[in-house]
Amino acid sequence: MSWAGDISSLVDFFSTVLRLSTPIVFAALGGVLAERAGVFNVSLEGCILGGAFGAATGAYLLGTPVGGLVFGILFAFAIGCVLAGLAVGLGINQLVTGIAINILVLGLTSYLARLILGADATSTLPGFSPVEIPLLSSIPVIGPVLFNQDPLAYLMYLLVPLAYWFLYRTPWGLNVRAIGDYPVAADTVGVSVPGIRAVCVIASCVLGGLGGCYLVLCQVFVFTENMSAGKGWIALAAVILGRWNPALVFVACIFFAFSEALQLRLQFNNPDVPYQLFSMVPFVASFVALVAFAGRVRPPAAIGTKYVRGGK
Amino acid sequence: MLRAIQGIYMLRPVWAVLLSLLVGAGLIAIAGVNPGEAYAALFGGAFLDYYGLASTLAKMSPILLAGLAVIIPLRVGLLNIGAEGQIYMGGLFSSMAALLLPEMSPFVLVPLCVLAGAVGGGLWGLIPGYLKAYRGINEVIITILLNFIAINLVSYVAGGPMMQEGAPYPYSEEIREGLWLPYIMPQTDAHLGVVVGIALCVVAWFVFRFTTVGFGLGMIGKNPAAATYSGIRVRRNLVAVMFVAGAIGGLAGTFEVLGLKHRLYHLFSPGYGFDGIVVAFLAQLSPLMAPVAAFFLSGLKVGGLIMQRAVGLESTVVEAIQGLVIIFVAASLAFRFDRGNWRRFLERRRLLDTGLAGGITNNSGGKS
Amino acid sequence: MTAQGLRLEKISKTFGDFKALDGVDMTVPQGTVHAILGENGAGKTTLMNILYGLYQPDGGRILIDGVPQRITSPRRAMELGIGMIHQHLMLVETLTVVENVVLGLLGQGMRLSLAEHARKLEALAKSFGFDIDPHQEVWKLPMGMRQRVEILKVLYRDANLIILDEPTSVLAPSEVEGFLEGLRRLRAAGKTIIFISHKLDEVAAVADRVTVLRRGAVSADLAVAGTPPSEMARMMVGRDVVLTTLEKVPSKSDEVLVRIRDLKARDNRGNQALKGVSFDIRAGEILGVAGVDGNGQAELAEALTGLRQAEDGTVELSGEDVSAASVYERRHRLGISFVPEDRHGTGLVLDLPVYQNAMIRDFREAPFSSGPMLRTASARKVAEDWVNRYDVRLQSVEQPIRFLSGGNQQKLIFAREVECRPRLLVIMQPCKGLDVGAIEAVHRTVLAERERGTAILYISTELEHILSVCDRVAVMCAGRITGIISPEEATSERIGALIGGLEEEKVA
Amino acid sequence: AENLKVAIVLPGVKTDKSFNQAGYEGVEHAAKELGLEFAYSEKVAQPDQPEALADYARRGYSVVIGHGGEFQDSVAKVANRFPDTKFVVVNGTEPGGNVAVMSFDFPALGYVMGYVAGKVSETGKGGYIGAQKLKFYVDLGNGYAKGFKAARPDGEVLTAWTNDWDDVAKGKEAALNEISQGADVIFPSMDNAVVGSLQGVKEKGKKAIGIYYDAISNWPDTVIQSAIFDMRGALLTLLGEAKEGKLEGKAYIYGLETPTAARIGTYSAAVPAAVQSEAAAIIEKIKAGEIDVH
Ligand SMILES: Nc1ncnc2c1ncn2[C@@H]1O[C@H](COP(=O)(O)OP(=O)(O)OP(=O)(O)O)[C@@H](O)[C@H]1O
Ligand SMILES: Nc1ncnc2c1ncn2[C@@H]1O[C@H](COP(=O)(O)OP(=O)(O)OP(=O)(O)O)[C@@H](O)[C@H]1O
Ligand SMILES: [Mg+2]
Ligand SMILES: [Mg+2]
Repeated sequence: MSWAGDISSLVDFFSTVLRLSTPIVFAALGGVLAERAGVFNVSLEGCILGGAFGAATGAYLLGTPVGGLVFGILFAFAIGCVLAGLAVGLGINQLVTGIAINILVLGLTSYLARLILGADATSTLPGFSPVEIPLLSSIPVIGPVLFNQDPLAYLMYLLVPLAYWFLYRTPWGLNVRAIGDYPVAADTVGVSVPGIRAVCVIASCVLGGLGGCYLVLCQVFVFTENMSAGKGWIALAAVILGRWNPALVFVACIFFAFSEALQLRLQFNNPDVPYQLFSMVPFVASFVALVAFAGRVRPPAAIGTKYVRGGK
Repeated sequence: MLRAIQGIYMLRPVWAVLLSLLVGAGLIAIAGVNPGEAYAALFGGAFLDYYGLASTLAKMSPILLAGLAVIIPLRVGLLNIGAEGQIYMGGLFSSMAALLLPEMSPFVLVPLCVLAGAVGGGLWGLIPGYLKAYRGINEVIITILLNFIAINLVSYVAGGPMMQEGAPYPYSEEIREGLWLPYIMPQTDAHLGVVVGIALCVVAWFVFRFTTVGFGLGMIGKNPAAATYSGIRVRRNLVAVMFVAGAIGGLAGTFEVLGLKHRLYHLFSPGYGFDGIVVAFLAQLSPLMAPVAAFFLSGLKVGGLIMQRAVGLESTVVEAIQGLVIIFVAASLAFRFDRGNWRRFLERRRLLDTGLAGGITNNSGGKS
Repeated sequence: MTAQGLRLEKISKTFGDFKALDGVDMTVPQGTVHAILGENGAGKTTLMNILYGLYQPDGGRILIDGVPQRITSPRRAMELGIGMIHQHLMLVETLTVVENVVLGLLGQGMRLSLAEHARKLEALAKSFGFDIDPHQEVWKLPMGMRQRVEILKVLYRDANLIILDEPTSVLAPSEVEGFLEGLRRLRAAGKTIIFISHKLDEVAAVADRVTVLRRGAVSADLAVAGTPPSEMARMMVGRDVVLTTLEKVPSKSDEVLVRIRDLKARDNRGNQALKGVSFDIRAGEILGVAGVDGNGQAELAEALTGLRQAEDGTVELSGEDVSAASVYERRHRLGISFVPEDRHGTGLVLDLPVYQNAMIRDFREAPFSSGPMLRTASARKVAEDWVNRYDVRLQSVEQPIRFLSGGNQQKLIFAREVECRPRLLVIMQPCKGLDVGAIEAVHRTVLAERERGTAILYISTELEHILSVCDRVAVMCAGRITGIISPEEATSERIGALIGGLEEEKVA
Repeated sequence: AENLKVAIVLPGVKTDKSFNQAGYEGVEHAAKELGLEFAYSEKVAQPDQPEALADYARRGYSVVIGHGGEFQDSVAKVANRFPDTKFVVVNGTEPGGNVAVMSFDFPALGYVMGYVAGKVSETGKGGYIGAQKLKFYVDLGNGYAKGFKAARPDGEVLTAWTNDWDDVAKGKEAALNEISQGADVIFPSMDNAVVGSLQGVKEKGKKAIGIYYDAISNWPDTVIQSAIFDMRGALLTLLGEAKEGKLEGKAYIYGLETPTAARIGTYSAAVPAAVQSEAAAIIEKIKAGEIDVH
């Protein structure tokens, strides 16, 4: 293909991949954390949207991207508390809670955005600008793609290994993995199932919120209603495609973003092929990858179920 | 006393709705509208008004069928997030049948179109069913992916090969009137779909409750190892169930096309598949409760739109209230009534009261 | 009041309308081994769960070293120095052995030092005579091995008061010996141990005192020394129990009903678990299969019943090769019945009521259904009849079977698998966790089937049971049958050698 | 006479800074100017559209507007149930009876924008981004491409369809992609997602064409000209006729000859004065029918 030959075009392409994947990676890491603890976090979609709204509001009111980040995290944190209270505390069905929260967040953010941002909604908000890392950024192709990024992208680089380390190398991670699989066993050795689940769910929502923050503060610098546009669902799919393992999930997100970027590219070279067919590419590619490479993938066994102590 | 508590308990979804509306009233008031008026429009409009009720029933058709498409596999242990995609495939296949098959008597052609829609949805359900049963691939991710694929496929067909010449929007030619589903309320959009949906719910209930097939399926859902042990062919049944569920989802799409829009539109389902998940859990996986839950949810959606029109409320408020209501109702249903606990609680109170009356508190329980 | 040790006063607990514990008093002095005996469903586990903070009592109090304590959670119990081995394994199957052991361990800081823990764990295991691989994932382990992990998990925590709820139910005799020796060492080190077991000889061997529970209340509390096991059994059940041999009429038929030749199969991990097994069973004969758990017994049973695809070899029933038959065909046309090892996971659907569990095997046939329709009323009637005849203790056949005690669940499975008049009955670990009364009932059922002319394959790790009911004993080791002998010739040395895989004998 | 009551049914949210917002503000504006009573419903999904139209008709609204081509069919169905109500389909194609359709001369404005873009472009490549291939947006894109080539016979216009009206991130990626292909004047025509495209163009320091309103006010360094399809003007004219009872079942198409409804916006300094006057001449020729923009 013509674009492949040209370095700057290649850099652009991989930058696109990275940009498209970052919010999904954040959300998917959140998904891993919640699902590993046994909670199906369908409300990631709402968390992304809520984070985006919070980021926009914070940046608008305080005038700095850091203010936006703080507000975004707080808003997602609040969503996390609601989800944790309802799905973990009260044990309401996780799917219903998640879907209802999505509806609620969609309504509420739009409502509040109209109230707070109002007429200023179109103007560009303050955001993060890319920070170039000396030396590293001068590596050909990889350098400008990976090391000339905004702070949130660097945060993402950090979070992936951190999540892996947390899950597989710390006692807390062990607790989380045990709870997601067989909560009774964890409970009988004194691990607080609802406590850890709640923490994981809230952290998961905050991660989703970071994805939203990235959208607003690093990518487009405005808030628009329903700007999460299905990314939460894609993150959920990536969690499963990556077998609940942070590193593989990261690869799955990159894979997904890659096919998305590729389909956008391919459109130009083939203007006669209907664009809807290209829109399918990322999904068909994931489907094929799943069928080709996934063996029997076992989700955390206790996912979706409420834990009640006692009973035989 | 116990009976009174039980009575209050039985009505808990009602209390939940009232409570959520109270919270919602705050939002409405901030938006500068009288909440009483707004709610009167919502409920009066959705359930008491002739046209509003018709709208509710028209909306109930896809929501109920999607709900059933989630309930049936869930009782067999599979989570079908893919009702949305199955709806699209149902719509696609049935409209292709209606537009492409040669002219013949509606008595033959209508069932053929419906069948085509069911098969379309069924095949879309068969894929995750097969992959789950024979390849062990998680059905949740497959159904999510298939949703996106189906939506784009319909967009392509409705905006490409089947698009009406010069149409301002991606939709197909109109299906001729002879193939439309009959209306059940004159002068409205309420069509036969909802009746079929309710009938299928009754059938599903009957099968699960009274037949050996249903018993076997229920066993797979509750303990697949035991089902294998009892000689049930688990894999085959999983595939079959996903086909049936997909077919029911396909019917939802079919009826949207043949009953309501009479064309294949792109993006014709605004997330009915996901409403189906909500219905399934609100109905607590009971096919008989599904119509009630679907009626309620459709009423809430239609009422929300009516509320917008009647008192000029923004859609954002309406959406927020819908989210609240669903959360509250789900919360109330999750709340379990334990007779024993209540009885012991009342008993302890009685002991305490008599103890206090007698001047001594000799609580034999002695819990510190 | 004892200053040191544990004291329970007037503990009671109600589940719904059912009084599981009714004013239980018990005293366990520091540094003793205290046994609790009782029928299935007597409330032993419930009492221990209360002590471990899993349940809250409805009344009564718990004193530890003389101080009243509220134990609100297992974490609190651990803080009080209490450790517990649960009757049902509490292992996370996807985690490795060492991960299971360090799960929830306090004072680990931020780093998971698995290698270090694994080393310590191996040393501990060795001191109890257990041989385990700390880095193996639990789902890959056979049941006996898992039970060892469960034991090690508690010992590793260095608890002061150790509760053992049926810790030895699937251990081999040699392992039990090492384990009991370990308990004595713990006692010598000043630990307090509460030991629940249905195996009276174990109790007699290690316990100082015993508390007997009947229907949620204490029926006796006495010193072990000087109390013969038969006396303990009588106090548990409330009547005399036949503990040793049941009288057997000699087998009548010479017809070889089941002929198995060179059967091979792989286990779940794909390892060769059956390496060519051959034997015959005559009509009206009980063939026992002894051996340490995990030597191919489960695969053998599954291959016979069709739940596992055999790789090679033949299974003949009355001369017909049935190797290719489906599970359904084997169960219905060929009359193979199966009492599985894992009654919760395979044999029952715990959420279904008792009468529906009664129809799991034959729900597609009369009297449970006619044509496509279930006949619920007649199923209830059949279930009630079985419940009466097999003495299944329950409140109603509408009760979810989850709430029956293990022995009663087992009796219902037996009723179901036997009432269909099978030709071949495959039984696996039928007495796991059963009290002496229930074991007797199960064995009577097995012998009655033998009487009827059924060929029976009786797989168990309990050598004593096998010797008391079987006509011939096959010993399995590493996927092979190392010998088939008659119970009379079965000296413990001979069996021990066979179990160890030492002796190869001509297949009968 | 009593007040004329007007209702508009919007398929999206009224704050999308684009098509839906324009419709909402158009009706609002016209209602204020003409003293009408008005109501709106936003985010009405396809299955609910017929009922929304019918309900307004039942509630006594004498003009009911379906905002978007997807209402064509619903209106056709509902209209014969309410012969006394006038229905308007924005971007509709089939007028008749009590159904009027209203739209803009998309190709003409597209042509002018394309001409300006072609003159400003340094690379000779323009970019057009649409969400979905709806007739009018295809027309707009074709007009743009034709105008671009008229200004630069060797030029070329890249076209991308994102398949999403509101996904800002995708809008941005589409723009960046076209830019990396060498396009330097981008014309995005989605809803919310336009913002993303403009953002991308701004970052890369390229130029863009605004749509619906004079976008230069928000993007002073980026937007060089805007295709203003002024719903306010258009609806004011249309509803003015309705108020006088003159609304007919025909097509109302507003083009360059009705500048209150369709016109060009403010030029940025990046467009040389010579180009501006050439464009003005082009507009006159189009009005006179001397250029075929289709
Ligand atoms: N023992 C086995 N080892 C490996 N794969 C197996 C085994 N048994 C069955 N399979 C695989 O599982 C699939 C289903 O087998 P089978 O033909 O028995 O299906 P079924 O009868 O529809 O399902 P079931 O027997 O579970 O009710 C086959 O494709 C086969 O590859
Ligand atoms: N969560 C529960 N809900 C209802 N009933 C229960 C529950 N747990 C136990 N039971 C009932 O309480 C009684 C005592 O059960 P428990 O498990 O303590 O018996 P056990 O003495 O340990 O028996 P086994 O020897 O079979 O282990 C049984 O009848 C059982 O059915
Ligand atoms: Mg089979
Ligand atoms: Mg017990």
